[in-house]
Amino acid sequence: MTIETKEMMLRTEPFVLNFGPVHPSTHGVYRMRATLDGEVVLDIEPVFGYLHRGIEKLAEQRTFTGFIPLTDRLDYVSSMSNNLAYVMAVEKLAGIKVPERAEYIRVIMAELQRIANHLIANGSFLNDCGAYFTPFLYMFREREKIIDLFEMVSGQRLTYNYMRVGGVSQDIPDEFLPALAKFVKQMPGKVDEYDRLLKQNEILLARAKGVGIISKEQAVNCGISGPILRASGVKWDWRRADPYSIYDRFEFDIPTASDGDCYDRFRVRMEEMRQSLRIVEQAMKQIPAGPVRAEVPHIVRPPAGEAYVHIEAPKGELGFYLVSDDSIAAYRCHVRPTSLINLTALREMVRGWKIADLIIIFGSIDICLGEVDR
Amino acid sequence: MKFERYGIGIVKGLTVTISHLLRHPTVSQYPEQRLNVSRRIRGNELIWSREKCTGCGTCAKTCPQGAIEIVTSTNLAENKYEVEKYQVDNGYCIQCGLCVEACPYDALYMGYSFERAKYRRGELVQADDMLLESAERPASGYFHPEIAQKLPRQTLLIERITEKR
Amino acid sequence: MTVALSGGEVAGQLEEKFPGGILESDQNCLVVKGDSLLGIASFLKDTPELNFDYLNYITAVDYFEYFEVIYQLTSLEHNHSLVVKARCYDRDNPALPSVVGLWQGADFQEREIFDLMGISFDGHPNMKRIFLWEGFPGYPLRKDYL
Amino acid sequence: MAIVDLVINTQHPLQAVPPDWPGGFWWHWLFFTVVLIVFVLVMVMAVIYIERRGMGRMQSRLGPNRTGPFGIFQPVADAVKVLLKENIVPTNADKLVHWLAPVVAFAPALLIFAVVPFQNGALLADLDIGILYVVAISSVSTLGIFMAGWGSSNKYSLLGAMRNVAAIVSYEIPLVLAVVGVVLIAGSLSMNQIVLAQGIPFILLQPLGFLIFFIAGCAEINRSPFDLMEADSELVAGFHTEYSGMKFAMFYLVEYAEAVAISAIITTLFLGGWRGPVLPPWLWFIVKVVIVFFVMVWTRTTLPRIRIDQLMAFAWKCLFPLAVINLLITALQVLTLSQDLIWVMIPVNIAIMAVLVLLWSKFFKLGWGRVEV
Repeated sequence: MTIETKEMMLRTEPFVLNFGPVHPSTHGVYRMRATLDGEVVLDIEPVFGYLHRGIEKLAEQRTFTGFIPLTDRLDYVSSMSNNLAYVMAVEKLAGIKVPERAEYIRVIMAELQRIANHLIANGSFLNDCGAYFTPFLYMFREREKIIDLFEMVSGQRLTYNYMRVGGVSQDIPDEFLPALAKFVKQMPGKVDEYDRLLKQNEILLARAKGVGIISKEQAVNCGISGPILRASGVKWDWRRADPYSIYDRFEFDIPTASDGDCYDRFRVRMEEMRQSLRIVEQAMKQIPAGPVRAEVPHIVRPPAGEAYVHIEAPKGELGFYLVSDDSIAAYRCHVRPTSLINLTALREMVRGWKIADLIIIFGSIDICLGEVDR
Repeated sequence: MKFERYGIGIVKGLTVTISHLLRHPTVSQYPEQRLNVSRRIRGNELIWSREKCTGCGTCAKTCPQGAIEIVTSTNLAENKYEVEKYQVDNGYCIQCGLCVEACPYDALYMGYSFERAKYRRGELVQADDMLLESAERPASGYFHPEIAQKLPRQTLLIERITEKR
Repeated sequence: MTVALSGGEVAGQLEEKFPGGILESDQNCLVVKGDSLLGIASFLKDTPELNFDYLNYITAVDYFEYFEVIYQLTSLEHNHSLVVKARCYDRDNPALPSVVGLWQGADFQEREIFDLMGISFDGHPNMKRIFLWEGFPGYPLRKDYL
Repeated sequence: MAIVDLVINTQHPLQAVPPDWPGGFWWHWLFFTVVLIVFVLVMVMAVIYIERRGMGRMQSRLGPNRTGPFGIFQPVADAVKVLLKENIVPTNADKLVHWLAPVVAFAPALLIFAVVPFQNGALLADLDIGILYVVAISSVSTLGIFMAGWGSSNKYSLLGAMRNVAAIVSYEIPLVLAVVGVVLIAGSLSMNQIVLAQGIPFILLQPLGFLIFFIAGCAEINRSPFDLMEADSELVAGFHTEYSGMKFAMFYLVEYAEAVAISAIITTLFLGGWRGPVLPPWLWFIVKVVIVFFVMVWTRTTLPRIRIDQLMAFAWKCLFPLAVINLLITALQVLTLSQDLIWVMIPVNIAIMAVLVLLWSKFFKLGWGRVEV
């Protein structure tokens, strides 16, 4: 045996590490097979399907109204937005006009849901960074206040099932608006507190800045939407670009960042919470009295046709594509899965980074497995 | 000179955490401290009123899970349906509340209680008299504003906590 | 406000470049032939005045006689959108060209359609089942799957 | 108290072996061995309680409060629970190594306390090379951790263990260099002598040394923000992923025993050990240990974790040069300044620390990030 004297290289080989489906920071039952060279990620292969329930098939066997509770189970941390997107699709299909008051209630709910979702997204992102549950619990405290409000109007804390075709299920109770006003007054201080807690933290900057960059072009090409797209520098928000519901009546900014790294995504979400609060505040002042539900039969029968409606859900563009064949159930219902499409670029984003970066990049994308697998 | 990169962020974070040491904790100790749930809560178990029910079967049709089973017979003498069996499989129920919403005669209520876990699956299937309202099965105000009026006000975290000591 | 481009209008621009490529066009959509899908798609993406750089979603519907695959495109620059449809009449081995090369976002969605509807996309780098396991019998979203 | 006085009075205060050897020696040995084991176990339970309650309150929750008044028996309940758990050994594990690892890791954590003075002369062995002994012993537990990582035949465990070895090998150097500064001022390696020399606590004379020692100490014992070896969001539980039951309890004990040990050493070297007014010395010692530990809990609650390459870069590019500079400056000061002028060192050294930290944070960039693959 001869020894190479010129280069005494240790022979190493990459190995495969299996992340998930049960791993503390895969946010559900996501699984990826990572090929590693030491700590460096060479390649990952995502494996989906651990939460596949065939929601699209189930929609074909349920009435249009009966499918609303199931939309709660798609992206279960932002159920209100799912409800909204779905009922809007049915309304477009059936050509139903929604009463004014209901539109305002919907906007308030959708924006509160955005705050709640971003609280979870940022909390778990910081948790992935290793801040031992502190930001997570602080953010859950504020989310709890939002959940309280949702519970008040809808009677549930996670699967709200609040929106209905042609409006919302019930009017908001009398004690809702005072409680909301209190929340809107208190929340900006809390957001500032989160900023103080970790936004400038040198360790977080070192960990998240410049990590997991996705360029503008690539983000658009991958169909990425929501805060991730805006963090890459594309000023694109469906609330502005294609104002649905009554979003054209409110004043708000679209926060963007330029680098497209994990830290920017974190910052954009933080800023979006402030903007959402602004919208809620305006909607609260303008909300008119009146009916909250159009005259729509409980079992809707839209005419034959197809409709695609998308909204700016907290995670990005959430759309429902419905085909009706003039019956009480959808002929085909397709959900545009925001989380699934946002994962497209994960492989390019993590290649060459360390395991620890893989975790935080994944955390910064903010997916919900209920929506990825459906 | 800005002190952004010199550890000032760490110090700021430390002040936030230490200030929480002096605040009231947010949590409540569940079995001892009970908070009032929403007046509209869609709690466990469906509540059914035998008197109001006409046996139309709308609830069974609207149920997305098919958890409600209703068997009726025709009473020709009084020209109405007799409900022979009304059975709910709570194991399938997703507490969506669509049946309560759809019932044209207000004969259905969501439950107000939430600690109704069972040890066996068989016990989840409830029928007829088991579904009536009783002391441990109060009705919730979901789609029944008249009941909601009487229920205690929901405890809100935002009102309950005074964060400054 | 996103302007939904009329299929007929766009068809006019496409007709001379892809003769016979367009099967139907109406107010809402543009139905193209499977063979010319890739050419039309790249034309739609690369023409500056159309510039469809964003693929909203792809989905497929089973209409018994044929499968319809729906592409919704948006241009972030001009803020307009277009629905393009392609049809597969072959029920046993439906196939269409893959658009992954143009819009990477199609990657998982095409795999999903392959998994649940059974339409395979030629040219996709990794045409495998995505949600269900290998060897799952049938394609659940087809109407004849029970 | 009386018995402690008795023990101390039967021997020369600064000698490891008392003059009336062997009877006095064995009496001394037995007494302190029992005291140390009890001290370590009680302190571990106390710090676990402090950490969980303190962290709970900082996170706006209560922490354990069910077992006993204010939940003080929670660590006991945890210990009982964990002892009743099934002992699971993976099929492919190296059985012997897997079994031996917790013991190897635990022994040094206990051994460190042999040279820590609880009050003047009250220590198991007043070695002349006390601090050297600590440095030598404390790195042995790495071996146990690596054995655990290797023996589990789990990739997560192995990654965690590798990170641990890399981190400890690097952080040992600034740690020792920071200690040398203290030794230079005190003029002795004996822990008891170091405490006796602290008319002014060395944290004031050696602020930079303290900072380096604290950071490097945190890294040595895997406390946040350097807890990469356990990194629950990355590596599930790092080296003890595959451990359960009693063996897991041992690792848990090691983690906190080491934390107490580092707190005790910091107390001894920088905070004046058992010295303090009014309270009895041993109580002062415990109070200071708890305070140092609380600071660790505080940082753990607040800070995110750093990455492995940043960890190494931080050790070699930031702490190591700072430690060397600190050592040079201290040596210069010891050479030139007379004993009466020692208070001059306080403002001078604090100023030097501020300047150096600012300078380093300006030029120093953590990590580079992406590797081309």
